[in-house]
Amino acid sequence: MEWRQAKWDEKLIFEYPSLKQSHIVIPFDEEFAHYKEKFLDKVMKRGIMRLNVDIPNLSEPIVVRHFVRLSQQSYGVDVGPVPLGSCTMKYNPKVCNEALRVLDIEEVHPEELDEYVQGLLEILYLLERWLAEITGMDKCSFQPPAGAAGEFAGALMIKKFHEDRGEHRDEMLIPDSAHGSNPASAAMAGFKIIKIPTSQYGTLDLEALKSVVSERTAGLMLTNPNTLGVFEDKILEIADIVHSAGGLLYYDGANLNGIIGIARPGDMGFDIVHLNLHKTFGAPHGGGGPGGGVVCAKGALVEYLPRPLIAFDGTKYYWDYECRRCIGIIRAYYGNIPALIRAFVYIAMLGPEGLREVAEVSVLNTNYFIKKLSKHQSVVGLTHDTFRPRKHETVLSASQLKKDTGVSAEDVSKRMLDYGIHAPMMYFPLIVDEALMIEFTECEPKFEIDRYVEVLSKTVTEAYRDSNKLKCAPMNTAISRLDLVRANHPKKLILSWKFKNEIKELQNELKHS
Amino acid sequence: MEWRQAKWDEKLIFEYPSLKQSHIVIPFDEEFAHYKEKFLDKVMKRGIMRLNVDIPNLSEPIVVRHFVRLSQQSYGVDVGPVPLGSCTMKYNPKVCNEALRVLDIEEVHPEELDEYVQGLLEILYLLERWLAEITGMDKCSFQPPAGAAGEFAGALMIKKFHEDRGEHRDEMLIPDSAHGSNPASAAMAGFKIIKIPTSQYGTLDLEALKSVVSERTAGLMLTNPNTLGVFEDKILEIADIVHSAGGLLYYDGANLNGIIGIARPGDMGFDIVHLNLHKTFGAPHGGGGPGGGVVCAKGALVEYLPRPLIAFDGTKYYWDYECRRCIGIIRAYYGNIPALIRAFVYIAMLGPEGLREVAEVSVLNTNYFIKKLSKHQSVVGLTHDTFRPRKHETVLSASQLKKDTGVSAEDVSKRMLDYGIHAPMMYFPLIVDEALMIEFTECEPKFEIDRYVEVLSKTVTEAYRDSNKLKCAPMNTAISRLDLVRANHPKKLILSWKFKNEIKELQNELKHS
Amino acid sequence: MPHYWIYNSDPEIKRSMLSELGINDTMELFKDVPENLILKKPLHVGFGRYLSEYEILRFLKMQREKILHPKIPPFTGIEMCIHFVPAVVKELMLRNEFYTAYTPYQPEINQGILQALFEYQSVMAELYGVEVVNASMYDGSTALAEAIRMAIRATRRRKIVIARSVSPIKRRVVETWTYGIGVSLHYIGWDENDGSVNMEELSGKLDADTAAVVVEVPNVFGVVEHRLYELAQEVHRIGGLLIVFANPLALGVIKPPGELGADIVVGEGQPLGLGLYYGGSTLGILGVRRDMNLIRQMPGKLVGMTRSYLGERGFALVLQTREQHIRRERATSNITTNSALNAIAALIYVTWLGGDGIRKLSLSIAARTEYLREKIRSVDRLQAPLFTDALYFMKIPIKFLNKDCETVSKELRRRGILCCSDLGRYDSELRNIATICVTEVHSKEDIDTLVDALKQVVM
Amino acid sequence: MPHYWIYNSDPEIKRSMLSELGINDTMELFKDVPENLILKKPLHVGFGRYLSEYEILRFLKMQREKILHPKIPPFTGIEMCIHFVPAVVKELMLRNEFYTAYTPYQPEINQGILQALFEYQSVMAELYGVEVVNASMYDGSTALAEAIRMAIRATRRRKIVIARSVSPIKRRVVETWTYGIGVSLHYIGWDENDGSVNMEELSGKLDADTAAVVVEVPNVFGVVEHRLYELAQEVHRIGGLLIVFANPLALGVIKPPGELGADIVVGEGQPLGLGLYYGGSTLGILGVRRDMNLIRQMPGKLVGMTRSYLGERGFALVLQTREQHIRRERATSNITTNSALNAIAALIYVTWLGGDGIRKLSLSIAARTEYLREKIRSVDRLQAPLFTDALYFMKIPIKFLNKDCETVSKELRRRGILCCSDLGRYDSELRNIATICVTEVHSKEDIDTLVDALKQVVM
Ligand SMILES: Cc1ncc(COP(=O)(O)O)c(C=O)c1O
Ligand SMILES: Cc1ncc(COP(=O)(O)O)c(C=O)c1O
Repeated sequence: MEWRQAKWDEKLIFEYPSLKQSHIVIPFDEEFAHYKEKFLDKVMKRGIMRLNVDIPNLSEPIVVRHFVRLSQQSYGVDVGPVPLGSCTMKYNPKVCNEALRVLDIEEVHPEELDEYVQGLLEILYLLERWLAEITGMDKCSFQPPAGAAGEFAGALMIKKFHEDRGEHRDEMLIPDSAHGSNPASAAMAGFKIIKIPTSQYGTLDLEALKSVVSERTAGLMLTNPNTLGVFEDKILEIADIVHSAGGLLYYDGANLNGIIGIARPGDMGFDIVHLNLHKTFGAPHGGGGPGGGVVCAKGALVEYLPRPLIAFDGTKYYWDYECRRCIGIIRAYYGNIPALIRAFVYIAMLGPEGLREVAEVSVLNTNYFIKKLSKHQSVVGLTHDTFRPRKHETVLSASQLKKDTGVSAEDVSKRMLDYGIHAPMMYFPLIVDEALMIEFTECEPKFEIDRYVEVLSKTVTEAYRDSNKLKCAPMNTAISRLDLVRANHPKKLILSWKFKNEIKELQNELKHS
Repeated sequence: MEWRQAKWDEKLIFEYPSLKQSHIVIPFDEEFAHYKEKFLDKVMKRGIMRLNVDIPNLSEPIVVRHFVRLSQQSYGVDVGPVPLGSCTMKYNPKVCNEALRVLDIEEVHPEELDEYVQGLLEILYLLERWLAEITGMDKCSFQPPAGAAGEFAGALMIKKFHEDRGEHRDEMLIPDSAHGSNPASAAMAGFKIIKIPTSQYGTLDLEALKSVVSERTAGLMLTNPNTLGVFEDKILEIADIVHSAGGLLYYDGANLNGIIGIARPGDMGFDIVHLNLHKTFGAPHGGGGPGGGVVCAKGALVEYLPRPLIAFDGTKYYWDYECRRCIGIIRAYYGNIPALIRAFVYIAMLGPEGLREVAEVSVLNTNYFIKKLSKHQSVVGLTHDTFRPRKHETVLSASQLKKDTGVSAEDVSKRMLDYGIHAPMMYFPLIVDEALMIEFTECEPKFEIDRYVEVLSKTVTEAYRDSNKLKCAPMNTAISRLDLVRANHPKKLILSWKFKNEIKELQNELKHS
Repeated sequence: MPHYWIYNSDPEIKRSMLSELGINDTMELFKDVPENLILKKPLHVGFGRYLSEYEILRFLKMQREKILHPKIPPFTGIEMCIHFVPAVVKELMLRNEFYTAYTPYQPEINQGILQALFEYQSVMAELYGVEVVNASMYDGSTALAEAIRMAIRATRRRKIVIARSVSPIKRRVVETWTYGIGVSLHYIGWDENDGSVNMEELSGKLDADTAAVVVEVPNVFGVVEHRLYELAQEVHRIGGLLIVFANPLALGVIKPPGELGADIVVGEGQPLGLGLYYGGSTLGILGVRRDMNLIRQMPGKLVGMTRSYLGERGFALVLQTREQHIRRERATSNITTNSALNAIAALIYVTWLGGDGIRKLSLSIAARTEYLREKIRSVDRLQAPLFTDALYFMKIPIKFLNKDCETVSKELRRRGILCCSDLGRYDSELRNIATICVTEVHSKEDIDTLVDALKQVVM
Repeated sequence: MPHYWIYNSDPEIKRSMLSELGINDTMELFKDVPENLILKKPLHVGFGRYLSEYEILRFLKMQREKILHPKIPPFTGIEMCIHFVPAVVKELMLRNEFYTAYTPYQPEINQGILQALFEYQSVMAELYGVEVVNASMYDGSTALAEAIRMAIRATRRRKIVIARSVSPIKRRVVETWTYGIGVSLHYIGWDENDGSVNMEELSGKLDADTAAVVVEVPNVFGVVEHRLYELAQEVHRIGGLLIVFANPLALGVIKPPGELGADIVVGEGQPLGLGLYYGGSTLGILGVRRDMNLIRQMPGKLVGMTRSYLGERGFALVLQTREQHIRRERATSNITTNSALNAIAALIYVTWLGGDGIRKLSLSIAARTEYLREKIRSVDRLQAPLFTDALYFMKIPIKFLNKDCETVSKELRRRGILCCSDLGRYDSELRNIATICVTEVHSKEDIDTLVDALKQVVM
């Protein structure tokens, strides 16, 4: 029996028959009826009155169905495993949703005075202490709305730190295996990016590092375990090299799941750390966001953290806006509060033992998978030092498969979808040819990993037998393989309902195909 | 492009690989560790210790996925139209879910003292007043957990009423078109059921009624509009006939949607009324229940209502347990509170105008559908007086179709499922051959009714062209047509996981098919 | 007036539909309703106009302010005690496909609900030690009433022997449900030492007309009936049936009634992941051992496993000929709407716990009961616990010697503690007896707080 | 120690997995971590042990008691005002398939999210009067910062002219985001009569190095900039771009910026169905007119409509070569995680309202603003409203003449009213100026209560 995703030939909302009017009920509306004319007069006089908003008027039941149907054509961790490497798609505990409901802060305004939200501030204060402890940092700021924003904040902190000392350091060192947001963030802060190659062992090439550090080195951005899932075992030497040259160490916390509770970036020599609450701490990804970021710092760098910081004077919790050297604010108000509450609950539920279990099991899962897969087939496998254990994730290469059969990492991924299993992350990190990056997190049970091995192996076998099947995949998803060339073609690009002609053209094509 | 329901070859929970232990965390458990032994000693001594509960131990993420996948293979009003006649499957407003959250009564104990739940009692009091007003009754009891329980309560009230007057009345009159729960309820209260035929006009046969009323008549149970969707226009005469004979009139409120806000059972002469909050008042059906029932009474019958009744003494709301003639309690505590809150919110949101709109549009929808359908095809259509407007629902007969093609009402229904549309209620009421009973409620938009007409008409056409297609339907649902004969076969019956041998046998069959 | 829930209430849409019908006004569709029945004035309901969501929610928030929760979790509980409901249950119950569905009369499009109900039937069968449990009844009390009616049909006898230690609320429900059909209810007392059924009294009541004996485990006093096996033997000897009402959470640590000889098992599912909600809605559990005669007499829906014609495994409602929509006045019950969604909730909860988790939870509650039992002895002026030799689960019964129970509970409530409803309210023979209920939500500190308050109040 | 979220933490499962690996202890998988880095003591986090769900929720309920809500809905709002969130939005956002999904990099299995994001892009494009809106930014403030960086890239100029009437919080975010990359920010003031941009001052600042002019509608004072058209003309004459930050709810009654000449539109999506949640998370709206140069410079994700190879219509992420995961240091932004779920929430809200509903809602808010404007005049010792000739939407600015703004807001808060954050906190030139925000949640009575309280407090 085959899996099939739900398939609704669901209209766009614009294609639903719209009512002339909306019959929505607006609170207390009649009380102000008299004042509507007054306002309209004024707007009219200024010639800026809007007459029409071209969005359909429907009824509530129709709206509900539309989105329920769309949801059935989507796939998240609550549907099945989503072992996207680098994304730490772990289970989002339901108690965190309930926690948000229980706290009842939907209507709490960010400009509320501190003394009226002590219950909330205490939670944030505890969380801040916990995150500092977990990372081995002195202080954390909740400002960054996500990981990349944490990186940007960190890059600015590094920049300002050097400037304040009158040093001109404009080079940021970044491994070639790094996530794209690292160079992008550093570039946004005005740094020149110096790429450091990865050694055959899957770790930073120390000689290369030594050869580029200089008095222009502002810092090194690193994630450890790195994006190959390999722990940078020379991290203390690396830190030494960078620090000796006057540079700072930035830790990309996206991969913290591989060592949380076991080792701390602070102890490794990092000066600044960002965390992705939506990865390591179980906050949901929401189909892309919002997540939640945190940026932490040690020693002299604390002064540079974006403000405000949560503080406690022994009797009261409050926001500390004091900013002598800080980089300022990087977004309005305090942070992505719901993600912070979720992280608080997540840590509270697990405690020290649980967090350690998270790292242990996520690493166990990765290595079990690698071993099991290698027993089933040997075409798709590790690159770089195959004897080294991986941590939270692993990267396989389908390049042999591609050579043999013409089947690409993408084809393999698409075919896996047909089994009701989410595909790996494809083509990242860039240093691995035909990369398939897989991260189970601690949450996937053994039997799902076994099944993943089975499906991946079956797919490899199919590639040799009938590569066409993979090229045509997926067939069991709501829709079959999409034409991305057409999607990106500048003349055919359709970015909204306003691209009327292009849509008409597309519909014509569809009719004739 | 065809609709397809999601299809998961989802294991039973018992088929998942179980852990030896459960790692659930129980609150404050260690605090009491010491006392566990004490208890176990005592149980052991009495020889009644349980050693094993054979239910698998899984992890939370697995549990979540299991039920998400099951849900994707189900179909409710939030997925598409469910125009099951007699069920009033209307939209369940989301604000009612939110209302329950906001009220925060999950932990309110039914033995709480009245003075601590005044906020809740006030809501119930208002609701009681509103329902009395809507039905034209004097007083309502929230005791019945559903409609059928309301009928049973009503039947008991009728019984006790007559007994208290020393009258021996043991016959309950019930039309042949009535819902099965009516005779079942009356029988449970010990009544003999006298069936009244339906006239060619689709209404109660008055002559037949006259011919059976007697001094043994306890009452007449009626729904109006009736299950054909026809309004009993002679209702005042009917009431007269029954009352004159010393009988009482019971109103089955399941069909109230057809006249709510337009006419009231109380004004028609009914003495007792039950309401189905999960039909008329937008509470969800939950895949079968729980719903919520209410039973209301007029005049002398009020004394007989099940207790307690909600009351107000001018300053405080309270439960009135006083019971001189009441039939007692028919369930523990007060009622299905969540359904009551939902009904309160439903009525509050709509107010008098909205409730009337409910009836008007639900009736408009029915008649529009009948007209439209008759234009598209003439095989499947009304029985009984076709000139009479229908109210909330209508009953079509596929008997001509069956004669012509061998395709049954069931086949038509199954085929409709293939279009992602829920089938009508089949084979009810019993007085219509090959009945298809359809109720859109006020919530279905015109375009969905049009589509329903289209699909039903297409299905009829298919029946003549290729009846096999209908016999094999459905194909697009999670599973194809089920073998109900096997399902009910006494030797093959499988009612739980404990029917191990029968399950093994079935699995063997499946393997070989 | 058009409303945003009702698409076709839009004037233009209405007009187009009316014109299809060739009429001008919807009211023409009501021309068969006698003129004098048509309401002339708007109903006096709601707030007289359309409310916005915001307004109703703001109103409800005001009402919420007038619902005062006790400071620590309640200790009362004749029919139900407070229990914890995990977030998974609340979230998954609200899957739109589940909660907005009807009874799965079209099985092909509702396999999810059917499989879940089959799983529910299976886990409950396992818990209660029987083979068959139906797809839910309204609540425990009505399930018990139906079980008794079922026993009467199955045995064609008309006498029921009920332990007086069955909760008086349930007993009163049973009285209503057996009113006027010629059934006689006979009550038997309890053993003064251990609070369990008085076996001698029982033996005296059994005869050839006895359809069934009814006991509760733990009973209204929290006492675990520990002689079910003997009881079953006695009842069966005279050809009657044993009906056991059992708390599902007790069944993690004590042998299930089905295993000890019960013919019909009944329970209230509320402890399995359902909130209190001021008493409802809950979940009636009803099961029987595998006996076709009993199965055919069962009320309510049953889901069976079968196959599709194409050879897939599937689930469907079975044995519907027992039910009202087919058998009408000869149906085994009138029940139509049941508690399916709560059954699914209970299933989710049980699956979340796992079999071993249920055992652990049961034991944790039992341990608390032991703790309370020990602790309560320190309170003077109470007979506590009421029975010295009893095995208690979840509840400890106490008897007030110098004070009125109602007064005590009011006084406790004033101190933020909800405890000790007077059982005498439902059965005057039980006056000034109350039970204290402790569950997984109570910490040691909570229990200590209660006991300290009790000490002060009974002084 | 095993935990119920983590199946493989079970000792037996772990053992079997370890044995597959031929090792005895998971820690062997960490042998490459330098010994001295391995933590020797447990972390000092959480409550030192596993908590049950019940315990954490009970803890949070205690914390909730220490969150004191004002008696009537808040009137503050520099960056965000309180708005109503309908139940549909909350319920549908929590569809498991939506909220537990990752960014839809595999479009075939995530058509639902992609279609929803395409619809989001479309409704926002309609609201703002442009053709292209991306699939979301973090929030309004960072979206504005990115819009400015984008204008710099698109024009290759380095001067930005910002109205001082753009909210000071956003201005400070912009300062951070343009730090140290050689961009100069120039501020221009407002017209003392009508609170809109001072056009003369603006003209003086425009030159051939000007990348963009930035204004807000309604601006920090609640004033609707009504000369956008002229402004656009001026900016375009010197080859610069006009960036307009606009409140989406104002766009139901006033012409959208895109129609008046804005090149880049920006907004904060919180008014569209997102709770306040103490400031986050929200939704950054960012769009441009249809110009390939601008589109190629956009940050963030874009969803496009296309077809499958089998001829079905479908949706996918497009123009990804702009993004960090492909373009790395030359990407248009570093943004990765965005606010997709909030975008879907906003879409649901807008669909729920309908285009006409947005108009009605906007007008209802506008009417309240007019009411407040009239009412507030009765308060002495205030300059209220600050600008006599202005067109206000949602906010009325007031200036305290005899009292300190901070003192006033504290005093009001003591009376249960949250109002009047001092704008001077973020820009000292705005000291003792505050705005009062009124939205669809405020009744006449609420507004009257505020005004009465203000009267008493400023006395
Ligand atoms: C290794 C790595 N670093 C940084 C990021 C960026 O984090 P965010 O998506 O929270 O902005 C990611 C996210 O995918 C990542 O995988
Ligand atoms: C006409 C009619 N009467 C009574 C009932 C029984 O109501 P309930 O299902 O609430 O018990 C129904 C329910 O289907 C019905 O349609």
